[in-house]
Amino acid sequence: MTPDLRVRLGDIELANPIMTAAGCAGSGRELAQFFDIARIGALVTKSVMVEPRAGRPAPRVAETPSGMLSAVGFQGPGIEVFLQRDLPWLLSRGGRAVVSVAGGSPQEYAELARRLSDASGVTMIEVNLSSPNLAERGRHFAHDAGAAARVVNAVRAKTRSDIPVFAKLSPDVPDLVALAQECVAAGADGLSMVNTVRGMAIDPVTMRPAVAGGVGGLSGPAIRPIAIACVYEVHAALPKVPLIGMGGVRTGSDALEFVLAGASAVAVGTVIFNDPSACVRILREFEQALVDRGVGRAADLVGAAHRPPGPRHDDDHRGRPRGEGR
Amino acid sequence: MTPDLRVRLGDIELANPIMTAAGCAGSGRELAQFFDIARIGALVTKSVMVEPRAGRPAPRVAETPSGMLSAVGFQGPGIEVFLQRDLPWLLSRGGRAVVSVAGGSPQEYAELARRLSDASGVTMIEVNLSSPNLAERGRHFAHDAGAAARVVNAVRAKTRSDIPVFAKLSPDVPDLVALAQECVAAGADGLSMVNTVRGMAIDPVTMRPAVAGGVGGLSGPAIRPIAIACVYEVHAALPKVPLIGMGGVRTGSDALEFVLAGASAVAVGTVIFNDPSACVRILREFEQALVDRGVGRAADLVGAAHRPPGPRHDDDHRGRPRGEGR
Amino acid sequence: MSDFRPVQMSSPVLTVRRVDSYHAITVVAPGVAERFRSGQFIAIAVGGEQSSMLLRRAFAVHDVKPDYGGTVEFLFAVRGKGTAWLAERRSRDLLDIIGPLGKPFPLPRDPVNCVLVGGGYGSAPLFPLAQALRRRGCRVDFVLGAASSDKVLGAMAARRLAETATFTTEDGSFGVRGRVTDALGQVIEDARSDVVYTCGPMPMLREVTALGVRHDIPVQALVEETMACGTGVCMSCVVPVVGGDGITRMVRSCVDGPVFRGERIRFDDVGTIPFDALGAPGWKARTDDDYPAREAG
Amino acid sequence: MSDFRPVQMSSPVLTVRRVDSYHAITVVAPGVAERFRSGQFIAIAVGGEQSSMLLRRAFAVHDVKPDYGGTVEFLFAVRGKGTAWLAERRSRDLLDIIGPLGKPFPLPRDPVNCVLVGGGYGSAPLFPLAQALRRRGCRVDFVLGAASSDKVLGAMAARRLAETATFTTEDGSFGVRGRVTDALGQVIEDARSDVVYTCGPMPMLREVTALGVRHDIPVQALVEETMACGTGVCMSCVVPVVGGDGITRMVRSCVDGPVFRGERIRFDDVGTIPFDALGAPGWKARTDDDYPAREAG
Ligand SMILES: Cc1cc2nc3c(=O)[nH]c(=O)nc-3n(C[C@H](O)[C@H](O)[C@H](O)COP(=O)(O)OP(=O)(O)OC[C@H]3O[C@@H](n4cnc5c(N)ncnc54)[C@H](O)[C@@H]3O)c2cc1C
Ligand SMILES: Cc1cc2nc3c(=O)[nH]c(=O)nc-3n(C[C@H](O)[C@H](O)[C@H](O)COP(=O)(O)OP(=O)(O)OC[C@H]3O[C@@H](n4cnc5c(N)ncnc54)[C@H](O)[C@@H]3O)c2cc1C
Ligand SMILES: Cc1cc2nc3c(=O)[nH]c(=O)nc-3n(C[C@H](O)[C@H](O)[C@H](O)COP(=O)(O)O)c2cc1C
Ligand SMILES: Cc1cc2nc3c(=O)[nH]c(=O)nc-3n(C[C@H](O)[C@H](O)[C@H](O)COP(=O)(O)O)c2cc1C
Ligand code: FES
Ligand code: FES
Repeated sequence: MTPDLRVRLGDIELANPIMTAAGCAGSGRELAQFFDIARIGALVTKSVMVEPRAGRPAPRVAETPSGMLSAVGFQGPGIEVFLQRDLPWLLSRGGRAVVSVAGGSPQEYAELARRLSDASGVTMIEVNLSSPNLAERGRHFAHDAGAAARVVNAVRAKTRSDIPVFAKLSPDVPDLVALAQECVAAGADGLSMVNTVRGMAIDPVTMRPAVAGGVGGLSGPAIRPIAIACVYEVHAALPKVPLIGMGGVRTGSDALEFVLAGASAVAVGTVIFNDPSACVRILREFEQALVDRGVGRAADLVGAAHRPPGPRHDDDHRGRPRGEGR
Repeated sequence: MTPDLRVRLGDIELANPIMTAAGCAGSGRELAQFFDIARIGALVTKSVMVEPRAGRPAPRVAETPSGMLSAVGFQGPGIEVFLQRDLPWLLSRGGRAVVSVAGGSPQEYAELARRLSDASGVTMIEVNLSSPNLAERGRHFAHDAGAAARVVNAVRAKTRSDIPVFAKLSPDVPDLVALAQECVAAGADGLSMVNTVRGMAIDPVTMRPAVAGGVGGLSGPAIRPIAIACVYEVHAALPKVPLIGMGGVRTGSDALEFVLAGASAVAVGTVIFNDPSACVRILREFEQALVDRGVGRAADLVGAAHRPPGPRHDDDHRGRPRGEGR
Repeated sequence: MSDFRPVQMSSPVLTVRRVDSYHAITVVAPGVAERFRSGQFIAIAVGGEQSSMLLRRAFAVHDVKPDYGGTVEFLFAVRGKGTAWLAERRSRDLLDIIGPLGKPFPLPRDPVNCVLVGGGYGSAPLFPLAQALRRRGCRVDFVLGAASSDKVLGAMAARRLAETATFTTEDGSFGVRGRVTDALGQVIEDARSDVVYTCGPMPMLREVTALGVRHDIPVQALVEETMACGTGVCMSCVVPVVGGDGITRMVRSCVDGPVFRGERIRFDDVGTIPFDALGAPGWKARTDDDYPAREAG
Repeated sequence: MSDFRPVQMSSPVLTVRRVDSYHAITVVAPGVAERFRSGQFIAIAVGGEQSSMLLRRAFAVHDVKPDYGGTVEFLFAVRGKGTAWLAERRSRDLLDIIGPLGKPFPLPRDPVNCVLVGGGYGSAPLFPLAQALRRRGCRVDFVLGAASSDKVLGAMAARRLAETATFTTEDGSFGVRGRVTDALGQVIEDARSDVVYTCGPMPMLREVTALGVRHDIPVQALVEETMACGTGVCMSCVVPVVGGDGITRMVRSCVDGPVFRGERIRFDDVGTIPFDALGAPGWKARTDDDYPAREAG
């Protein structure tokens, strides 16, 4: 029996919970060389801005243990080209398009929302709050619950009512649960977690920061435990709010971990750089994990790790179920 | 020519910058089976508390990509037994003893400081601020700059003047630099950074949190970029304050990264579990790294990554010095 | 004492083979082999220098031979990422191993009757033990169990080494259908066993210990709590054990064990901190007088 | 187009050998071999499934053969953790490779005179190029340089394939003492070269390009900017390149390159965002009219 993989994110339904993470899959064109992008739950685009952006100077990335540091700086063609070239291409291949947006002010976010609402075929808007707030000397919107709420509010106001708006949060904020609550109060239909973690590396040869600009965003399996803690905590505080979990998903079992912690869908980012077919492989492994556990519906597992321990847990205390296979 | 490895931490000098991280080397007895503990800069003990502590239930640890989650809960024998049994043993082997202390109130910390000052042979006291504040429903002292400052103040007041007091900070705080400044203002002679990062894992078999109690501390190479960013930032803000850097040091090159970021000494934690001889291996590799770079004094490299880019950096822009070896 | 301390070494793999449904790896490790006493284990770093897996994996020593200065064999089932990596090793690869670790099985001074009870791969450490006991003139009986016949480890060797060898499988595919404890009582009576040695999953150790108590004979149990370092520094492998002074302590199974008197392990409290354990929340130091002497949990 | 798209495959290692001071690995990779055109590269995952190294390593294809359905050879110097791991591979190990990636060297329609200039392992992609050029009846001359003689790659093959082969070493241990650019001018004149193909470190590409400009012949330069994915999704490998429209863009060297017209690469601005690049801070969309046409950086 094939498990039912459909999941709901607010008012929309995805065929399965596996998505790409923003900025790690372009707009789908490159990955389509390796698999049929219509097969995954959705493709989340690189964050699009109003104007074209050249991004940050190279070196932009550095490898770190089980992770990477990056500072790409939102390089992209701007909303105009995105709507003319990238979105139609993605839709023509049958992809579900979640469009990530980034701006320097609530007004810019609102303009992006308006233009995406005028276009057709956008499944969801993901509001990347880890973008520098021009009015606040470049502090990220995510670091100020008030500013984040204003952005979410502006986007929700300009977005067509049938397009859900998800706010994407970063883990290094003073109080994640409070930020999550503010975003939901401001109209977010759901939350995406997590963006990259602040980090740095020094190149031991040049003796200088390894990525130009010094600080970068840490991503990949290294941060998975941080991301899981965020998803778990926010799901505990806001159990009705749909979450998209991400941060270091490498296997179907990792995706399952996010679902158990409270995510309704799971996005794959950095691991795509290692394995361009990662999303379909992870989807296959995730499905197999459900089969192995005799679980008929993926949706039933969302937040299962929060349930009071059953007899299985009790067993665990007496030496984990590792006796099983003996 | 063998490089001069001596480093200063406030008023004391260590023979070399490599130390153990608190809680990852016991009080030295187990590691002494693998190498001569007198050879490393100092041995930092497991955080000692006033009373004996049973710690947290098992499972206490889980492996994560390039890291681990732990929730040991300060299991230990209490200060009495520590002073009678552990400290004398360590000193008898010629080890430099940095004693980490943890308590539930500033008074408990103060009592520990007093008793350690009465004993002889303590090189330094490291104040572990990631301990639950009993008066604040278990919130860590490190999460509240005021509470942290009260603890540091209490410890400094009761500590013999020739023993430096270092405050150990955790990376997940709202404003690390502000906390660092508060601790220094309260009398800390230096800072140790970083303690573990909040994290969580779900066991995909039991479908429950992998570590009893849910949340644990993430450590190991996975967090190194986070730790480097903390050291770099605090050194930039407080260039005169000596720092002990830690978080995922696995090789001599990693230790060098911390020194370049601004640490005067470097502690090795989780990697000891992988390689009980890690400290001496890292010391050897670190020394070799200095030789390879023609650096005569380790102390000269402290914070070198902050210096304005020289011609070497310029070279870097034109394609890194990777042409060198061709 | 310093002669018994563990060594860390880069050991070449000599052979990799299958034993029943297990993988068996023999490494050349003279320092480990010469120090080894039965019940001790080794801890292996997995995945190489750039591995994302930092924690060592613990394995019982299944056999020690004098060849090449000293070889050590361990057996394992593929369970997770680390054992999957180990299963791919080939001869001449190097393994970073530490051993021998932990306290060995205490051996009886006199030639008494010993019954050795193993579950699954938990049987592995019982084979060098059986040899040591035989050298001391002890009678050895084996009771080995597993879920199914392919998981019963070392049936041939057991028959060769022991007076009697009884096998149990949960699915009845080999020997008696059921668990080791379904057969053990009879063996103890028939063999007039004086002591039980056992290794296997925690629930099995608990049942075997209960049986030993009922027959009034001591049980030496080798526990396998999750370990991260194997050397005593991480504090991850704790089990609540009652000391000679009647006080329960959270002891490290890697250095204070892995072998404990079964009656002293508080099986029902494994995975918890018993309220009366030394240093438990609310625990207060008591004088010896007002602390009730207790011998078993 | 779809026939040219890269494939991802688990390729068995056929042979591992040393070529001069480099390691050479040949893998069986029919899909890659049949699609390959010179100048394209492959990207390899390093360290296995539990590797802590997530980023792929890019390598030029040095040779393609029809054996076993198609084999691909690449050469490398051990530089960091990933190449150290690769150097330890043995035959029959599997490598996860993607290829062929990137845009190939454009080949001349007519049988013109081509000079191929390589620095260190940067010479590797020039050998399949030389063969392709020879098949088209082009004259091929080689100028290969390195720091020392042991790092000059493929001197024998160069002599075999080319009309002339000139070697330079910085320490003078082989051929002309100096850099490739010290010898290149003369070769261009002697051979009446019509086009330069080059690969090597960025500073060398810059000098070679400058020389090409001085001799008024086009330069095709294969750049090696730090890459993380090789497939175009990570945006790490950008280089400022002037387009046909005169606008500078930060282009991905993995998919828009790695081969570019040398004159279009803004070498002096590599590692920066030129102020006039499309989307640079302060950049404003301009009409075609008020944007000065520029052809070279
Ligand atoms: C003293 C002792 C002796 C052992 N002897 C054997 C033996 O002879 N043969 C054998 O097959 N297995 C034995 N085990 C269990 C063996 O250590 C685990 O099967 C192995 O660590 C699993 O590693 P993995 O990477 O496959 O699993 P993972 O689940 O990926 O391991 C993750 C982490 O959990 C720890 N862990 C997981 N399962 C266990 C376990 N059952 N016991 C202890 N730690 C665990 C690992 O050490 C590692 O740190 C023994 C364990 C102990 C403590
Ligand atoms: C198109 C192209 C073709 C190449 N062809 C060859 C070749 O034929 N032979 C050869 O020896 N080398 C070649 N290189 C360079 C090769 O990719 C690096 O030497 C290799 O990635 C270093 O990996 P490492 O793990 O040893 O070093 P590390 O420093 O550990 O690598 C860390 C990260 O930086 C990247 N990186 C480091 N150095 C380079 C570099 N010089 N270029 C690009 N990325 C780098 C790695 O891909 C990795 O993501 C080529 C690079 C490119 C872009
Ligand atoms: C190179 C790179 C570029 C990214 N670009 C974006 C982006 O444009 N918008 C965004 O919301 N997140 C961006 N992210 C963050 C990812 O979407 C994701 O939240 C994060 O990397 C954690 O997931 P991972 O560990 O699976 O990569 C980027 C991450 C990387 C590594
Ligand atoms: C098992 C374990 C126990 C620890 N115990 C303590 C402790 O008692 N006191 C303390 O200040 N830090 C403790 N730490 C934190 C380490 O000292 C160190 O700050 C952190 O692990 C980061 O370094 P690492 O990545 O090298 O381990 C502990 C860490 C681990 C993994
Ligand atoms: S396994 Fe680390 S203390 Fe026992
Ligand atoms: S290497 Fe990733 S885009 Fe070029």
